[in-house]
Amino acid sequence: MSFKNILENWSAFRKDAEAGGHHKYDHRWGMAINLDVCTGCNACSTACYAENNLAVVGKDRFEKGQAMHWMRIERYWDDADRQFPERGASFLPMMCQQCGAATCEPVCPVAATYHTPDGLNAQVYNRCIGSRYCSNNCPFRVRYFNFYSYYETWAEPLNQQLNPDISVRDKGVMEKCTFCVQRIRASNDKAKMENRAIADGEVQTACAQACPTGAIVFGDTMDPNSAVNKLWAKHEVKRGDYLSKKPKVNAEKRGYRIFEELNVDPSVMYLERVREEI
Amino acid sequence: MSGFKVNRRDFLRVLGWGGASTALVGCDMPTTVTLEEGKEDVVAYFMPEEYVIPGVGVWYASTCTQCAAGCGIHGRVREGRALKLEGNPESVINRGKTCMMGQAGVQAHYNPDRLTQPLMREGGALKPASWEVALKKIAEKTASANGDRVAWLSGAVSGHQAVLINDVLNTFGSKQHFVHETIHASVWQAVARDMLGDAQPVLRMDKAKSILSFGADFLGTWQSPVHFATQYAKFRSGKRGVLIQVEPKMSLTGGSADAWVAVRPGTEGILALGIAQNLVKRGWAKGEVPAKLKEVLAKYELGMVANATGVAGDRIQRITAALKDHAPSLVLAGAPVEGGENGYDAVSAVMLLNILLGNIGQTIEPAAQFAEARMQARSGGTRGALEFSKLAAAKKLDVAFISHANPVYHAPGFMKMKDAMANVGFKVVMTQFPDETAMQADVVLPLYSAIEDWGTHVAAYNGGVATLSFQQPLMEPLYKDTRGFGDVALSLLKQRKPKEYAAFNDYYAYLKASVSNMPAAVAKGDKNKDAAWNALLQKGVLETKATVGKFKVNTATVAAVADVSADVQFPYRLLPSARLGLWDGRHANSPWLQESPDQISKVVWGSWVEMHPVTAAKLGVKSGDYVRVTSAQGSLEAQAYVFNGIHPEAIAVPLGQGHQEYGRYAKGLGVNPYAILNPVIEKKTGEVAAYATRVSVTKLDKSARLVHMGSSDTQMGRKLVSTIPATVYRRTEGEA
Amino acid sequence: MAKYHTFTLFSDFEEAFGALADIRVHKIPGISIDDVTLQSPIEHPEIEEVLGDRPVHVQKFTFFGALFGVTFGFFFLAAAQASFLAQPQGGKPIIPLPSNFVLMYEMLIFFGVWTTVFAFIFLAGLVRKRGPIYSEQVNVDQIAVIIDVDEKNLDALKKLFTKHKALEIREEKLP
Amino acid sequence: MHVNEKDINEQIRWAQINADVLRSMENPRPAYWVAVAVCIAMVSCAVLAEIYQYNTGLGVTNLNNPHMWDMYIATFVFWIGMSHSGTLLSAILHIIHADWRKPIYRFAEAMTTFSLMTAGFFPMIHLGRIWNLYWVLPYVSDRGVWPNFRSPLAWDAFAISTYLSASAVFLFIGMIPDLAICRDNAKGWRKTLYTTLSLGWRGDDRQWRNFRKTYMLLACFLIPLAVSVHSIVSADFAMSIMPGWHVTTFPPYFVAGALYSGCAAIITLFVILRYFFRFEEYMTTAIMEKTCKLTFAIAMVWTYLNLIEFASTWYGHNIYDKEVLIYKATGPYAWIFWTMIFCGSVAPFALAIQKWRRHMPTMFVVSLLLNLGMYFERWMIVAPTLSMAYEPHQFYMMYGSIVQWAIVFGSFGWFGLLFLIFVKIFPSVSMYEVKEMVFHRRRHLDHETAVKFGRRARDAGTPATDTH
Repeated sequence: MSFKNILENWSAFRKDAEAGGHHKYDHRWGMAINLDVCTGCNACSTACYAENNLAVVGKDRFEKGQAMHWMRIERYWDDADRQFPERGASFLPMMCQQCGAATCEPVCPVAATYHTPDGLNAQVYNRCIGSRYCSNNCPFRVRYFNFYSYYETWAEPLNQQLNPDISVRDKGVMEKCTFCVQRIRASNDKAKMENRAIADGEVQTACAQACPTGAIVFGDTMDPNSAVNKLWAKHEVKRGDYLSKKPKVNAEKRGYRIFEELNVDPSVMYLERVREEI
Repeated sequence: MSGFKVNRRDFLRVLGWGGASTALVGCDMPTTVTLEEGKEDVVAYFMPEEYVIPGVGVWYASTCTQCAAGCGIHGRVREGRALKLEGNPESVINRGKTCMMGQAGVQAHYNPDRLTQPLMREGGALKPASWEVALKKIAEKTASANGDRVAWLSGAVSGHQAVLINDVLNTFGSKQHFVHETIHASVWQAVARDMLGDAQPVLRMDKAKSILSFGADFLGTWQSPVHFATQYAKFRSGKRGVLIQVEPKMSLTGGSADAWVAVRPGTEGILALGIAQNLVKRGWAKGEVPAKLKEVLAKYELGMVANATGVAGDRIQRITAALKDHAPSLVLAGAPVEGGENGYDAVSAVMLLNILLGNIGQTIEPAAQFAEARMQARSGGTRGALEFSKLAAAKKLDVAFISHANPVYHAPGFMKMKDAMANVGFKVVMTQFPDETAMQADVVLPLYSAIEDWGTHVAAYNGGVATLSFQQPLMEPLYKDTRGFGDVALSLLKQRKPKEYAAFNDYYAYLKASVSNMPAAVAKGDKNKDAAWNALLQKGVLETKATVGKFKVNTATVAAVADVSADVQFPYRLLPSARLGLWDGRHANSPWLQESPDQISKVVWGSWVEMHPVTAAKLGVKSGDYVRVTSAQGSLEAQAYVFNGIHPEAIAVPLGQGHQEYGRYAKGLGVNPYAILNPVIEKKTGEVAAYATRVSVTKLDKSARLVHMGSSDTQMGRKLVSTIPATVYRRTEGEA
Repeated sequence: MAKYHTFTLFSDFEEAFGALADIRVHKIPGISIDDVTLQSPIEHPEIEEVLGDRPVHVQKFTFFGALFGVTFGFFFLAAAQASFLAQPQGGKPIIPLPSNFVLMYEMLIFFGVWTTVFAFIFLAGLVRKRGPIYSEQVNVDQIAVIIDVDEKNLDALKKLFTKHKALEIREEKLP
Repeated sequence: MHVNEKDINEQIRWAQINADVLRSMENPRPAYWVAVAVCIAMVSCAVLAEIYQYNTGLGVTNLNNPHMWDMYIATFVFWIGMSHSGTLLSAILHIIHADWRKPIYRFAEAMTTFSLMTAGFFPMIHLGRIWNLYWVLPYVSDRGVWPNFRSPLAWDAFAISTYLSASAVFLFIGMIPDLAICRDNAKGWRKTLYTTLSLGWRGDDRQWRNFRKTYMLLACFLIPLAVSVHSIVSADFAMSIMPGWHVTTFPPYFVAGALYSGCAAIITLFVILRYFFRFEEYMTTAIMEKTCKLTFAIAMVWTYLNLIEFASTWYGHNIYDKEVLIYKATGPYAWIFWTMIFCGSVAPFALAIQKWRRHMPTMFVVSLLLNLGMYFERWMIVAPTLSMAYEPHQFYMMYGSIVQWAIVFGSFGWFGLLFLIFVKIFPSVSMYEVKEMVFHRRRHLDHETAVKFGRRARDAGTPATDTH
């Protein structure tokens, strides 16, 4: 350590929210989820279980509220007061929004969750001591805690299905959606080996890959040609500070980010659900 | 890892295609583990084969068998273990997509409750036995059997498996192959055959601008959900199509509807005729309307229809108008309509709408049938089980082979399948799990999982492109004492006709020979059969020559639809609703699918009884209370789920639970509505009218928290799922 | 000439102060008030009237301790945050001053307290060898005056103390 | 009626003071051993529960996804709050020369230290991986990994360790002269103990001078420290973005609540010690009255801050905050909320009634009520926000399991145990300060001596406000 280092980089170290914090992003992975074609079929959720070694908690623990679905489909009734829900149900795929100014990060006493150069909220399982403050401070409530040693519940030979690319979490550790970081890293390395940039669509999260209606689009929002970036641009959703941002040119564009007013800068854009008047 | 063995030679054989298939999938490079006699041979990693890269996965193409839709899949294999299934982009059916059941395919494979060795009944109990003994026993028992005293009951099968079943039966001179599927579209197919001259018309949702679906849960459980989902995505894009769902209980598809219309259960057909009448009256009907038809429609004017169906007259008019404005349209009928006692007539009425709206040839196209008739899909409904049970009960069966099916669980209670099977002389059950049917067998032959087995599949609904899709092992079998279905069938054949089948020492050889000799297969590509064969396995699907039919439209069969009778003792109609996930109950042993909530009610790990708040108020029931649902056939008890997505006259109990056997995850969980179905048979098709049972509901003084996902049913003023009217959508991006 | 270590007990505080007042005004030549040590069961701010202002230096240590605490705090935190593994967090600086101030404040107090304590133990002359004569009464209700005097002044001193109703006077020849 | 009486009898003999206090440290009666046994039993409950939780995982506490914190944190805040009383009595009242504090501040300080030692357990117990606890401390790691100094939880670690050491030192320094007295009267192991601890104190004028200055300096440090500590504890909540937690008034609110529960606890222990050690001479009803008045004042401050919070939420028109507030008052936790309001804002009026506050048993009961209210307050801060925040899908209402109850229960046993040991090893009443008190009051009373020695008003020990 050297104070010289600190003094030299002082300005960099002091770069704050308006300047996007201390970051030189090389990617910013993001999503666009089209709620108009999301049918709430749960394919994404199950794909997530298969990809990320999620624990099945069983009926009693589910009842206690200790279930571990990183990707969950929330179902709301907008016509609960009418005689019939005549506009169907409202389905919302909800996973970690990988916020640009995540509220979970600063509160972790041991910095087990931090911001990666490709714009993800990394959760370092090995560093986590389970204070669970991050979950308390997450407006989306998408962080899941290992209340038990769930790996003990994988009956032989179910455990042979576990994905060796990522760890199986032990009790006392917080976990959450990682945007399938193991896939991102794999493609990263591959691209490096062939020294080229990652092509758009080369990395697919498990949920995006499974989604039968293609409602979930995943990609690098910094890559101007990526499908996801085009969608963000088309629907006039910009990253960054809510307050300093200009309003949409066309307010009717469908893109929005949930709890935008909290200014956490989520990496997931949702497209409004459309309904015909019959 | 201790569970499974790798026979090195076999594995290298697999790797041959693996190496090639990666070129296609373009994801990873091949790898392997070397396991000798189940002991991990660590040395192998010090001196790996030149193609081995530890820690890198290989993708193999195969076919999903979680339901009968026949989606193409890619399976990721690493260190010799199948880890993850994804859709195969080459497959016309699912275009690289999968549903939740497909994702859970690996759990059917790694399920801890699989059968690991043959069982034989000795002194009333099933005892472990070796394959030799088991097959010898079968040989003895079947030696004398012949003719129609031999039957084979299976689920929907196709491809070479169907051929083999057929051949086995032929050796007995039997024609009795019964196909039993709880979730089916048989009535729809029958009607399509009679009115269009094509049992399996292609439905072009991507072309349609509006879809009127009478309870057809095409996003969930109807025919080919993933295929329809991919089509639905196109349907919703660009000039966004309009989806109107008419059904007594909200299905997954209903959840996505622009307009969800609750109709009095059993009267969908009347509503269809009402709309038809409205079309004709307003002169919107395309083409010439026969006089006879006019007569039929005459009495279905708005007022009468509104009374019968509970759908307001102006609503019916708006729906009619919507269909006209958003042409071309597409009108579908699903389980609730097909399952009525008047199912055939009701579906005919629905099909009539397609004709009147001029959808035939527009959004409904003739099927392109797979050229090889023997390999076409044998899809059936509940009729198969019904006939089988009748024969069995009448002691008309000496030998019964049962595969790909679990009739003792799936058959409606009134068939008394268990007792019926007791009257069958000798029962051979080929299955993967210790299910209810296996428990009744004399010999149980444990099969490979879909991930270990060979096979070919021809989808019943192929989306207009005739393909043969290949199922190949993603990994070596977990249990050495299990065998592939094809191999078993072959050995049965060898027992009967040793000479003809001597050439094939296993199903793989049989398949390769048979496929390589198929004209279409070798038509393209080089003449080297091995290369062509390997190319096929890389691709996973084979486009074949198709016989495209022509429509012969006929409205003569359209008749008046009988109204449903009211009943004082049993005031409600029972809807045994199917659900994507547990399906008909075959996936109840998958922890993932049990824990993955029902899409509409969000309930997990159990059964529930859906009812409308009005009904609930009448009964003094709130969500979580236990209720008893009683029909003439019996009763069941479960917790109530009260929500307004169901018609007040209907009571819905989902399929999938209520297993007596079937392993630790399924056993003793929930109830099976099929147990209390009334013996109502749809006259014209002979299918069980599953939605025609009337029940009464009584509240039990027992209540508990209904275990479900999520708390608030409303968004509580937050902007979580925001909805905009389609007019706005059209302004901004509709033209895109 | 021999020196004596005297230890005189009073029960009446006023008399004791009286005696000291006399010493202060040099009633006995050769004995200065600065030689006097007073032992008492309680704290007597007012005796500075007679003993004179004797300085206390604890607060200086406190000051520098606190100063060290806050500066050390700043550099320690900054160094930890920036010179080792940086902990980038979305939209946040690596060295966030506002939250560091909190900890600097805590460190200020922490070091301030401890330097004070050690300074006290050192300056109050605790944990070191004490004079031989001691009476437990000074911890109950009596007050003791301790002076080292030359032999020649001993008697005068005793007289003075007895005049001021000293309870007992102990003396000891110093080597 | 208005009773005008002395805080303490100035004519009391000093030897008597020594005798009384030293007696309280000797030959414990059977009741004492029973108390010790009970405390040990309570602690062992907690130990068993913790072992079970450690082996099984935190799931046994009924915590769940929205509800990650519960009674552990509430109890932590509660004990931290309890610790503020000692600081208040000894430090604040010391620098404002309120000398009536002298007979009772010692056990109050002990309470501070011990409740901190109790509070410290809870952040550890509630951790998912308690065996990695030390990662919160800024030790030099070979991997160059440091705790996250942004996190209020890391601040807690700093603040609590500072506060614990500082208050322990404050307690010790203040006790040195008394330890010397003990040394002079002790035999056997106690002799060695006191000889070591008293650091060779003899009461030289030099020692006294430095002592006075040091004590004053420590007091001056302790007050801002105490305030900062509870502000930091409040930051655990206020620093988050959760409705019902992200409240600007939390720091003063917490500090007020802390002083409040602390004073209530002092009243409780006051009554107990006075009864069991027959300290009627020192812990007089007059002092009790002053303590009660102080407590009442703080209670009103707390109530006021409560209303401020409600009002600012109500008129702030933040839908989320409002929901939580309404949920607190009407939701499933309403009974706890209203009990809190009653115990916290209504019950203290008992302190305003002179007849009652002179009646020890009543005060005992009331003080327990107040602390109950304060415990509920802490819990009401933690739980409802978690069960209801932004994401309606994840609203969930729960109560802690028996495991949580056992550990919380045991913490009271632990505190009791420490306190029981303390009163038998250390003087729970400050002898030398009581002497000072009576000495200065006596001299204050007879005028001519004052004139004779030209005392000035600035002299320490003369109560500036002491006119009655």
